[in-house]
Amino acid sequence: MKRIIKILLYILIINPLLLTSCWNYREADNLTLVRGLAIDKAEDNNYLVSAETADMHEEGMEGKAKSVIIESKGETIFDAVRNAILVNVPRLYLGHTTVVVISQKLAQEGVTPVMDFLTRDHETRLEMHPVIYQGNEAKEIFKAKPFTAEIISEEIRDMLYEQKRISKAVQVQIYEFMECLASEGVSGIMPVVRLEEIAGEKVIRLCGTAVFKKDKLIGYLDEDETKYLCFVLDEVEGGVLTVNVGSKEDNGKITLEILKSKTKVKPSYKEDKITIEIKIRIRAVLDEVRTRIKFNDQKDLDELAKIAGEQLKGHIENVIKKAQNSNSDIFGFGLQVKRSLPKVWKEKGKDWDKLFRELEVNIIPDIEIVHTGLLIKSVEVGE
Amino acid sequence: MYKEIISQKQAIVLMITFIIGSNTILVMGGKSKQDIWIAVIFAIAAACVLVAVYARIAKLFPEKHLFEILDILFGKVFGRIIVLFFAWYLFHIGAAIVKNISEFIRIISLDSTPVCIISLMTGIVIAYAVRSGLEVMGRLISIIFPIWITGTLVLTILSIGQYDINRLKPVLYEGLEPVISDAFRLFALPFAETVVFLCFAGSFQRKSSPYKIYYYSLLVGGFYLAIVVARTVMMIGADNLSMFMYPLYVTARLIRVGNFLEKIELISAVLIISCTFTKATVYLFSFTKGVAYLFNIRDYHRIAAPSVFLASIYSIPLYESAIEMIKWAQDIFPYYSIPFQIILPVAVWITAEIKLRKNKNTTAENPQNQAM
Amino acid sequence: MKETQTTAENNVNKSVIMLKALKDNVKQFKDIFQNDDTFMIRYFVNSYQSQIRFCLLYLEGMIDAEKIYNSIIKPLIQTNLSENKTTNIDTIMNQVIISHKVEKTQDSDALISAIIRGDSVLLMENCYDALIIASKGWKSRSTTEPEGEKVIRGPREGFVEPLMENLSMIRRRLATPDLKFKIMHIGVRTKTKLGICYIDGIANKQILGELLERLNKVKIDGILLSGSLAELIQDAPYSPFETIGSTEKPDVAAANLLEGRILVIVDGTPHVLVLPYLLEQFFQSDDDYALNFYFSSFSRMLRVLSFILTVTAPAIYVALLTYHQEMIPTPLLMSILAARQGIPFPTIVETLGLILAFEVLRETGIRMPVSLATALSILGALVLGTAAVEARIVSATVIIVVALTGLTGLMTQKLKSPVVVIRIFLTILAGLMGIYGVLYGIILVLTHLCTIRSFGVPYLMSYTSLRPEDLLDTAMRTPIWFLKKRPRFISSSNKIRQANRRGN
Amino acid sequence: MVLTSSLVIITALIIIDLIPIYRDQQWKAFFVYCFFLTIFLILAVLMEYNVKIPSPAEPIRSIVSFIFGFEQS
Repeated sequence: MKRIIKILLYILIINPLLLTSCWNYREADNLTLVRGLAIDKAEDNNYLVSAETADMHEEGMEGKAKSVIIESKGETIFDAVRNAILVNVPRLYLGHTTVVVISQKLAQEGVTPVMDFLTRDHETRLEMHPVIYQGNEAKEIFKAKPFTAEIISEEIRDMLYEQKRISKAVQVQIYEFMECLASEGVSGIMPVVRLEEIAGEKVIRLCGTAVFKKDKLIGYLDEDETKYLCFVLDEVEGGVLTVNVGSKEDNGKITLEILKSKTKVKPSYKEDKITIEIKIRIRAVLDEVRTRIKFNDQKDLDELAKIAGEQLKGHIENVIKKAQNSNSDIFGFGLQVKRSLPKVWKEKGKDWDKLFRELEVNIIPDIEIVHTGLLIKSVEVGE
Repeated sequence: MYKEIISQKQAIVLMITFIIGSNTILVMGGKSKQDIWIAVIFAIAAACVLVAVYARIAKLFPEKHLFEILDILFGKVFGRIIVLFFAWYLFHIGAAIVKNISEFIRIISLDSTPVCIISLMTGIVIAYAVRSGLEVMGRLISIIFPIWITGTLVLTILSIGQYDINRLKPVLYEGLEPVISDAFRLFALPFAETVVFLCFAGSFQRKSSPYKIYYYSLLVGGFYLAIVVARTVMMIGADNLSMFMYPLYVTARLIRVGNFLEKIELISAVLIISCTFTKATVYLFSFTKGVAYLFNIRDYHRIAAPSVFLASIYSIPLYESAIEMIKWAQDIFPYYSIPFQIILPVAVWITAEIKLRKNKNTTAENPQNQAM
Repeated sequence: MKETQTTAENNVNKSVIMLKALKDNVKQFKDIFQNDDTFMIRYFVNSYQSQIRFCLLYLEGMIDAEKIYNSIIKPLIQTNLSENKTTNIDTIMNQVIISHKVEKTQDSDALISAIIRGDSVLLMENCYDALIIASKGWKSRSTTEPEGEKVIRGPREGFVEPLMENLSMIRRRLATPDLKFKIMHIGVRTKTKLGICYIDGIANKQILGELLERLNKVKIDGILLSGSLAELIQDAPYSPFETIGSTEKPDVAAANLLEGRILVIVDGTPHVLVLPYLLEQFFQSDDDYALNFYFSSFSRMLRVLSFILTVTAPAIYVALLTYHQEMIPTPLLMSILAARQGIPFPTIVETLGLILAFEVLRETGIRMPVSLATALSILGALVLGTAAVEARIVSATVIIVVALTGLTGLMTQKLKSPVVVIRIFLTILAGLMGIYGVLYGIILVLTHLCTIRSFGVPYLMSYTSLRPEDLLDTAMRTPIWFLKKRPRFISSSNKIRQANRRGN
Repeated sequence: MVLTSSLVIITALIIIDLIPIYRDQQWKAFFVYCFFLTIFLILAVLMEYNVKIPSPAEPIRSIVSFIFGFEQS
């Protein structure tokens, strides 16, 4: 009896110890920490994936990260990611990826395969930021010289976070883009980066928005247009509004700083026609006056607000025109129609493409200038 | 063997967790898209009717569990046959929930671990809980529940900035039809499953009311589910909801507060698993009780461990893949459960009413049966 | 089991049959205490009646010489017994001996154990009876503040080894005739004295009955420590959790009595057993009731939190670092990675090894003379820790994690045995299945905690009843006037502990 | 893998559960226990050798579709 128990105990205790082989147990130091991915399409229809990894090394008592670029090729994106093992020993670990740079060429062909990979894999994260690279090959982006962070991907992410203050780029995450892809009546957008040369060094610059139709890239908006797009999307959290005043020759410009902006998009249906009404309410302060015109009392400010509103309206109309021309509903007007006028959408939703082209958009800006800064008068130059 | 008793509060908490249970894994998506929360509310309304039958049965036979009731009403032989079928149902669904848990764990992170290890580990935990008996289960759930509630509240509060109420629009875009078909599924999946509780309704505290237990937990659990699906839709949109395999888990992945608090989905995974674990425990507990009753074993704790392990190993070949599992739960399960969730309880109820009325006429007094 | 029976029989064989002749009787005692040099035999004669011979038997070292001199020998020699014609043992007992406790007996067991316990036995010529005269006297430790249960505000008195002194310390605090002491002897050889102490009308009779039943079942050679008795009578003997508590402070003991608990005091141990003992009591401190309730609630929550932390911290660290790297914030992961560069061991081995090293340090710290403590802390913390990090044997993060574990573990000292077991158990599970292993482990531990009972009272009673009033004195410490009722199950009928608010 | 871990569990169960049942002479429980353990073991062996174990999912699916007469979506 005792002997049997001894044998049983042996099986019970020794076996589990032998069984605890690796499975998913992986040492963190056997992983290559990927911070950013750049995805290109090579000539032979294969994918070229460049991963920016953080190589950890210790300097004195503190750890430092160094950016190391690993390139690999494969028939699919995941194949390419795994093929990196051939180049670099530890496998690429995508759990900490923040930015995915997609080349312009690939985006023009369609981003569905990229999106599928990024959402299906359990390692990759849905809150990554997809970015379109305006240029030849996306991997070039990692050749840039970062200013603040050691790692370029982190720099791009920080830039995307920081731009909130100026609202000149959109901040999109994978799942939001996926939602745009899946639902009808809205087209996807992504921020765009490109390399620029400053003082002999290549640096990254955010430059506007990429416009998609379905999953294909069809065009770009520049920074200013992006700002007006943000007004429609109600994503403005700050930034400036320049107003031209006076005559053209005078070239007088007044800058308003936006404190708060709220946009309401309201579609209406009358007499077999869909109209979109956009109400933009902005609270701003007077920040810089580059003109001789004086603002000395409330009436002047009201006047200025009116002018600013008119100009804002004009700019936004231009952006909408541009979108209508390329037939891509980046503003989600269709979705708005579907949400507030489901019956109409059911009838007309099928040919929204056509309707969008001729959509009538009413913009009602309402700008309130809260205060004029520290000066109650404009700077007066003694004449 | 002394009689096990759980208090009314513990029973309510157990049932709430049971209702929420695997629905946190097997969401629910489906045809009704952004109207899914309406489907949940419809399902609650429908379940309210059926639950009245369950509670009535529990009230009519205090201190008796379903198997004994079947015996009293349908006789030794026929009653046992029904018990056999019912035990199979409990075993099957219990195994399926173990499969849910192990597939969930496997897909979200332990992808190269053999699934049998995960299943058997789950089996160990459930077996220990079942073996310790109902009272322990009642106590265990009253510890897990507050933790679970706090966790869920924290997750909800943290994600509140990412809600967009516009994603719930348009309401009833496709009409009522898909909503009702989803409501039918939701009715069968969490709400009507509470029929399992009849297997140990006899252990409810004497002074507690089965009506209270059933309705409290149905309403709290149900509305919680409605809020959860609405929350999920508000966060990721209806299209993403039907695309992702585990939408609830995905929403937790997206939570970000400032630049420092992110990637807290593991908390969500832990909450989901502990909830589903409770459901599996309830099912396999009832199964063990059924088997013990079939073989006239007075002390069901004795055979708890092998019954649970049998279910946990049988869960491995039950479905080929997670997709099949989810499809099965959505398409087949509601129909498969009709005999057990609707026909059987209703039959029991009608027979019981008739028999008791007859008894009343003959013996005129029977304090237990006059309780209602 | 068999062994104890034979020893019991041996004892029975060695008995004294009281005879008439003094010499014969003394000889029998001599036989029993042969080879014992402390056994003293003192013959003496009354100075007036030289034919009345006495013999006093005692063990040297156990008696108070003063008492024997003043109350036994002096009166026996100096009293004029001749005045009394019928001098017998009764007159001596009633009229001569000046002692508070005299007993006449022929029972050999009683006589022998009286000698062993430090009383003296007086034999008289031509008499079948003997007198047991109380003469105990030995030095015991003075009461000091117990090291294990230090308080900021509160009595500094602590229990000492002798049973009776401990009983008196309790009695002094509870001046009620309802306070009952029940004396028992346990251990076939040691015959250790036990005092069972409870308040009649508050303590639960069922628990008391259960306790007596269990004590009667104990058949053992000897009990020297209250801890080993606790192990013999507690529920869930295989559990790492203790279901019988202990305290060294009379005020804590009195408070427990007032809650309806029962004390078992073992002679020779200053640690008084408290039962039924529930998990929440590990997190309560004497100080809580003396300090402001906001502060005590906070520190009580801190204790619960640190218990959770000390049990789970290494497991979660291992799980996160080896299974769920995506969960760690990127900058933190990067610094962990940098620290782990060049470490030869896998994380799990590293963590387990360091936990073990920490336990070694702790154990040495307890067993070591105080004068070496500084040397140990320098050696352990400074030399070993720093050198190990510098030499790249362990990473700095593991050291931080294990140090945190150790620190939080010190907060709930009394729980250290389950803490160590569960901590290692969870860490291994974390290495097996990541955070899911930890979760499963925690559920297993919780289930186990729900299973165990202490004398019929569920171990987690107040946490699991889902009644808000049960949490008033567990998760937090509400002001004392909120605690109107005694804990359920523990006390029997008398539930209300105070009148309305604040002594109205 | 299945077999080894199952064997570990079976051994543990025998030590913890089955021997006490045998001692208490609860024969009904003992036989049910052994019966379940045997099925458990058989399943484990079959799985170890990659034998396909019939799942009730498919038959139930066909029965349900037969009774309610709907097409698979």
